[in-house]
Amino acid sequence: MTLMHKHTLKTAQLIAAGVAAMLALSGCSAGGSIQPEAGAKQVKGGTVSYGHQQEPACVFGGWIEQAYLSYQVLDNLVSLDDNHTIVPWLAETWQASDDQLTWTFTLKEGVSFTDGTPVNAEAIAYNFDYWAAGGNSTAAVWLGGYYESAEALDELTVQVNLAKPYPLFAENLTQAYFGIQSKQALETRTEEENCASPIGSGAFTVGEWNRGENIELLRNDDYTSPPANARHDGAAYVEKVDWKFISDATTRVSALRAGEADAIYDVPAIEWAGIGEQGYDQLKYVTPGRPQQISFNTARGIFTDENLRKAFVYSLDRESIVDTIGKGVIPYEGNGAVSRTTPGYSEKAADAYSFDLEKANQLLDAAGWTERDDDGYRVKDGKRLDVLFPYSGGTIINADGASILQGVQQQAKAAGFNVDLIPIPPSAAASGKYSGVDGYDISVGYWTSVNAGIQYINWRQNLPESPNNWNSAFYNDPQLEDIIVRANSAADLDEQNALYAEAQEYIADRALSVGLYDRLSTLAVNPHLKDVWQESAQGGPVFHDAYFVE
Amino acid sequence: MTGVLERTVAPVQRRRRVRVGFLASAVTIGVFLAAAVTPHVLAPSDPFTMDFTRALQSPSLAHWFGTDESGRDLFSRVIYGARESLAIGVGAAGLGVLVALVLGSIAALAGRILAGIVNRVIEVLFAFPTLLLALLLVSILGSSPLTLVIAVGLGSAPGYARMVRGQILSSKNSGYVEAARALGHARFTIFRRHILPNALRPLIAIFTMGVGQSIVWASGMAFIGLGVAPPSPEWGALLDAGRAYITQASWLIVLPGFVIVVLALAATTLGKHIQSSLEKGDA
Amino acid sequence: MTRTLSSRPADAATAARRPILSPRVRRIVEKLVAAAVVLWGAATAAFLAQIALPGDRATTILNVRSGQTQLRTPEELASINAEYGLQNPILVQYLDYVGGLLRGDLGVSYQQHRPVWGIISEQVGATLTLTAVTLVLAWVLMIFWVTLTAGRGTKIRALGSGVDTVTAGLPPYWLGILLLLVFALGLGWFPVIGGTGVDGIVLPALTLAIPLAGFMGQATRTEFERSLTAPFIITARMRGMSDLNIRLRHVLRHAILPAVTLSGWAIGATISGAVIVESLFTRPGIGSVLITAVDSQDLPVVTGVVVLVAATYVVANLLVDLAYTVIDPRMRNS
Amino acid sequence: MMTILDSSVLPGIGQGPAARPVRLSVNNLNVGFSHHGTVRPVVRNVSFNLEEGQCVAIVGESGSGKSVTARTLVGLTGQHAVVDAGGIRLGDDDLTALSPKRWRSIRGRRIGFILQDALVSLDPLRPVGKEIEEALTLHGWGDRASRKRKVLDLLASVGVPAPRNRARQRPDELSGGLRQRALIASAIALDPEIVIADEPTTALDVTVQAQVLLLLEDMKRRGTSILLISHDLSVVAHLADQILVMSGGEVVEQGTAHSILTDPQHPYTQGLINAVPSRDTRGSRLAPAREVAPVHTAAHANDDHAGFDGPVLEATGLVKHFTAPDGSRTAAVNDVSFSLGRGETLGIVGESGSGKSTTARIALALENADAGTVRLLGQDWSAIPETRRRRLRKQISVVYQDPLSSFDPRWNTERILLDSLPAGAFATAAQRRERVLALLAQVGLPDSVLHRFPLQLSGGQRQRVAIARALAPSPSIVVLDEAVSALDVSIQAQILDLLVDLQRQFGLSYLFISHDLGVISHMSDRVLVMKDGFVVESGTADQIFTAPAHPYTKELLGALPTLDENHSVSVSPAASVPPATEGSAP
Repeated sequence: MTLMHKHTLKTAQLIAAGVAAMLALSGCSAGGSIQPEAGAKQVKGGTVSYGHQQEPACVFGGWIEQAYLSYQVLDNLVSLDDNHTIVPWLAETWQASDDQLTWTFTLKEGVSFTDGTPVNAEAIAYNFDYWAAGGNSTAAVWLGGYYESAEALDELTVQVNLAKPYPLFAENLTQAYFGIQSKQALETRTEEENCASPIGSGAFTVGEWNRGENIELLRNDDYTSPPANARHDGAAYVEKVDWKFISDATTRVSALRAGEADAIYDVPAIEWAGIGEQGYDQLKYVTPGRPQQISFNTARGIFTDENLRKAFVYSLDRESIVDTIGKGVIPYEGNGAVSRTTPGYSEKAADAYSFDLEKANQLLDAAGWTERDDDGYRVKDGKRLDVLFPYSGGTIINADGASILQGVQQQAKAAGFNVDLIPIPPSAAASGKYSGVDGYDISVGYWTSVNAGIQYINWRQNLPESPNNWNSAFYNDPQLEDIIVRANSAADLDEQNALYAEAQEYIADRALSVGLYDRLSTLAVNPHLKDVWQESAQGGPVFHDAYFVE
Repeated sequence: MTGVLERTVAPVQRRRRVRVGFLASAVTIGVFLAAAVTPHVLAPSDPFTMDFTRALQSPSLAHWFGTDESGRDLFSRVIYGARESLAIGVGAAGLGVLVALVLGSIAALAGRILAGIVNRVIEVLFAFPTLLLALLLVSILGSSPLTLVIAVGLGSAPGYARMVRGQILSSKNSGYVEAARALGHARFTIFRRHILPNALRPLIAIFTMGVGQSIVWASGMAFIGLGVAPPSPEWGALLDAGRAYITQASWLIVLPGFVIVVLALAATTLGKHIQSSLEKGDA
Repeated sequence: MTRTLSSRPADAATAARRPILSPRVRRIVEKLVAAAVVLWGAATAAFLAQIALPGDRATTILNVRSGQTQLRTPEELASINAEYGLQNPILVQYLDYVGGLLRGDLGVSYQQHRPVWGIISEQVGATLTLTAVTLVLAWVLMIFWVTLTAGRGTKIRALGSGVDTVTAGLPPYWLGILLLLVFALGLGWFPVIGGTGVDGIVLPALTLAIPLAGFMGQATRTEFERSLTAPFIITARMRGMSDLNIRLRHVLRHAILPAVTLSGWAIGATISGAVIVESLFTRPGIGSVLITAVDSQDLPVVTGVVVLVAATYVVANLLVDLAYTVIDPRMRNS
Repeated sequence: MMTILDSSVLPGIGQGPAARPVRLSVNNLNVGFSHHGTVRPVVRNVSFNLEEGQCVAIVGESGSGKSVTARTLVGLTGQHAVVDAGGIRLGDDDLTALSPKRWRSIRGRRIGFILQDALVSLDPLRPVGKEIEEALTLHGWGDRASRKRKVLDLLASVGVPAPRNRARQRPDELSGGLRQRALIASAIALDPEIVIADEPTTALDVTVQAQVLLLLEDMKRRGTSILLISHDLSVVAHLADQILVMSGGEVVEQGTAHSILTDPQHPYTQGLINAVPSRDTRGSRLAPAREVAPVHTAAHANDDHAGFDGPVLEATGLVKHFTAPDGSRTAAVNDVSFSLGRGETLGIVGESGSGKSTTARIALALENADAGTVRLLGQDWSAIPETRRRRLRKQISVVYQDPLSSFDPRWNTERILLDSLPAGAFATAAQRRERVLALLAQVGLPDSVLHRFPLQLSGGQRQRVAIARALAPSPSIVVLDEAVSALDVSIQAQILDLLVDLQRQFGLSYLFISHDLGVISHMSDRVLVMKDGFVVESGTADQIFTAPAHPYTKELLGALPTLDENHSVSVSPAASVPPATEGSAP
């Protein structure tokens, strides 16, 4: 035995050493002076090679990966700036009626889509209907229950009619799900064409799409409609963005180091520090909205009992797990409803629970889960304390996330929970196999949003007449819904935030959902490429202002 | 004087070397089996307990294979992983051989029509991408060792099936079968006494080699996300988990992979030895 | 008493009753039919397997389009069900599908909204190139190594076959990672992102070629050493032929048949093999297409790929048969 | 005894025509194979001279070291060989110290080499023309065009008709005779002064063998020196001037062909000569007498059919067709009839493809005839279903040419024999075992072989076990299909003797199939001569061998080499220059 160990070990270490040496080599080659010397001047044009992670089937759609992509091609009515204020984009001005039910947007003049047709009120109105009809599934969800109709008052004025007051309406429109497309294109072109290369008025147009490899974004030379928070007017500086799809995180980082990519998306925590030391610019955006959180199935199974939910939460030292795996890059998030960057975020809700194994055990004993089996799992009248915990690996939960969940599993074990951690293959996940009330005891996931209004989507009751499958806790509580609806409709910002906070604390008190970590959108950029920034609605990269220096 | 003679092929006298290789591989397999049966004896620590203070330590005397992102001792995980990995390997190879035996013998012995059908089935199995088979199975059964066993087993079955068919046919047309017929033995007796055993013997070798290959395959599946669910220390899962750290902690993937290679090598060598000794006919 | 027969002309002895179809034609027809059966079988298997997938297909389509994993309301699903006829009974769907196949129509992707033919023809190039390069590399490596080490002194032979065994047992992805670490990340000789560039294909091809070479080496070596002892080889030596000449001119041809078979198998198995290197070296290709399609239950694409793979397999086999008769003409009539 | 190694007094000097120049002289050659340090000698003290236009033959059984000797002379003994010689001289060149390069320049150019059956000795994948041309190319003979021409000339010179077509065909497409000629052509392409022929006629049909021997004789007449290696004295008898008899690596006797054949000194040589079966040896023993095993007639009780006195096996009008790969159907057996009486031996002789083995398989009901019937002990045999046949099967058993393949490799002798005992014939295990031991005794094998596996037995022992197995069910008839063809002549002699003894003891009837007229004439009471599926002639052995009626029979007999070195084989004009049709594959 030992003999063989030594052997394996030696050879293994040899290999490891060899590899290490190679890496050292690479370190030097990439680690040198990548910084441009001071006062390096801007060069015209050029192609940005950008390494993104996942490749959507279509450019425009309800998936955040699509939002990031379509943002380059489509303009929205309004944009969100760093101070979280709504600024003009295609719409110069906008206002809501006093009853908050009708919104009018006045458009910039002389803007036209890249197919030559004008960006006019008619087109805007058409887009609203298009989204609501499912043209963008996520936009449809945002509009659901509020949107009634949109009409062109004149060439440049469009009026949107809502069913309920919706102060956050404009704010929500800053998400790329609400990118404006050419009416003509939507009407006349095939679904395939609109999928592969939507026609907007954006800074870039879709060039060639080599599926599985990259998608070319070509500069729109006649670009006249950058958002107010853009850093310059007119067409983008760079001629082209080579939007590569590199699913493997390490490969992305290596590509950046090897100079094969000027910028990459989603830097794994383990690489973050090193990248920084090597002098790459690092952008980090904590997406507002629902953080990576776990919500309990309150309709079926053990977690219908509030005390067991609490026991589970107390058994976790979420902060230490996240800090270790997250290497201090991924921020711990205690709040289960919204992330720290969301307006109306409640610290109180975030701090509601901290690691307390004592309490966890007390609660469990009290609940009658007194015995333990040989593996240390709690048992009650012959039934083991099993927790069904499926998660969609790869897509919603990345590698770091998976490690964190394993941490959760380990810590919950100490309290006697047997957490059955099941990575769901994408097809099964998408099929909703694990999304039903029998699908899980705990579900994990995030939902980016520009404001706490997300709670309306996640916590509105799931009723036969108005189903809401996004209520992942299966928690039907008119009281909670009422708080959220009032918040959504509150005209005054402070009042609104207060109500949102109340909702978060309501959720925390009942341990319906607790946070794990904030979802990040990170970028690493070669310093020779300047002025790449992350838009504030969802943290996608913006290349309109980007330029190279040498 | 030999020197002046042009060298030609030596009479085959590999025996002693084979013995050496055989011994080495047998010992290796033995060690892995031991690990599978009594991991707690061999593993320095528990494969699941996390120690965040010890995350991502490179190989050292304390941690021969280093530690992973959660501070788990990789060597212990490899040891504990042996059980599941070997089980998968054995199971898959077993299933493959079993299916192959059924298909192969029908294809070789049945009437023209039935044999024809079965041959087509084998062809289709061949033509059907193993990857897809695995993907679908995982979607249906979820990712578990069993899924891997079925996927890899069925994937390797057609290849074995052809071998079995060949074996049975050659045995069916062999002199000793004719001799048995001449002695007036009944068809089934002949099948039971001669054809089947003679077809089965090479399967022992095929199976042994198959175990190694299956483990390699299975871990490959894990690598494209079809593996056993973490935190299981199954080797494929280890590789998959290590992938995220190849630049910062290459040992997480290099060492488990190396272990797989060693096992595969041992299994193949063992299988080859069995094969050659079978060909030599010493029962 | 002696009884004799006047010997008859030989042709009388051979009562030549020729069958209707000439055997060559018959063999070809049989092959074609078999090929068709394989294609049909594979396609059907793929279709049924996907019908057996858990969950509702319409829901999946919708969720994949929005990156969600929720259950959906009938209202949401209605349009999709209508669009793709998912509410029809399975049999109808199957017949539609097979009908399409016969018309050479593989259908339209649920996710990309474009004909499956387009998707495949766009991606197959990369995969086939990879396969081709892999095969060439594997053959070069294998022939070089076997000719060098087979049938030499005991030690060299042990080394030779040892290397075969080790390489044959290398997990491709693991090998790939080592290659990537050392030659792309470390030495920077090759790009990290393989892409479809020329320099980008070396590492992926090597990753697949090395184990394949090992496999073929194992098979070839045995035959090689057997042939080396064959009488006709001795005859050649007696003619004064040099050892290297003999190995290359005579022995090799006798030894490579098993390797040819393996190559055929390798072509068929590319898809499964390629996907690993595709994801590792971020190459486009059928493998990735297949995975994405299965993940999104994009049935037309999946079945389309299966048909493609099956076709490749069939063609590969025909090529192998052809190669056989070229290498060993005796096989023409058998 | 024959170990005077001063080449000057070597036999051959002063004999035959005036002394001719010595082309090759081998002086005190020793060869051994080293295996893990220890050297195992395989050739000891071999010395001889080969003169221009002379033929020296080395005769011996397998393992006698004759082939090793031959290969040493071209430096292809193998890397584990240790060669030590007083001297090997080719003309003026010393062959004991040559670089590989020099060796290659000698092989093919100065020493030609002919191996047995061209089917395996020529590259089966290449046209014979290419093979012959290769010999020329290797030694840089002429240019491409002239080489092509030379190839055709060579083929013509060895009596290959239509060389242009033949050159394009592969060995398997040529008849045995033609391909062997092609092989010879490739060996003499560069007109070497010496040709070494190692078993050049083994595995060839007797008529083909005759053609090859004539060819060699012709070469010899034209001045080529020939070193002929063979296990068969009768083959070398008329061609050799000198004969070396080798056994166990030693030259046991050496001298002129005449002295060796007419007045052998060494008992081994005598044994070898006596062992050759022929018409004259009928009834006499071939091998030095060995103690005959106690007879177990009781065990061989066969009462159930003892009363029956008709022909034990009777075949009438057998026809069997086979479908060739190209779809055509050929009759392998055509209207064959025969009958076999109790205690009688019926020999079926014919060359490969004559249908004799198929006839045997039909007789055994292992093959179903397309037409005709076989009756066994007066009962339906071929007509009835297998299930009903089984009851009768114990009456007729078989011994094959290659016993190894007819044994299940997993079974040892004991299991093989136990398995062959008729079911239910013996009540207890003890009885069964006793019977097995009895069978071993009958075939003259020690009990020690019981636990050996086929691979661990010698060729002779295997054939004895095969015979024991055939005897186990106490059959009335034993079919012997080329049963002794694969054996060395001395072993063959023992087995033939054994068969004769057993026949006497048990009144067995033999259906004896062989291509070897010698063996047939030694064994048979009556003979069937087959060609192309037909019985061309049948009658008593004496009639067939003394007064053959059919031309083909005559041709066979003429082609049969005998120990009488004056009688050189004759080849019917039909065979010497084969008909054009013979070349093309069926």
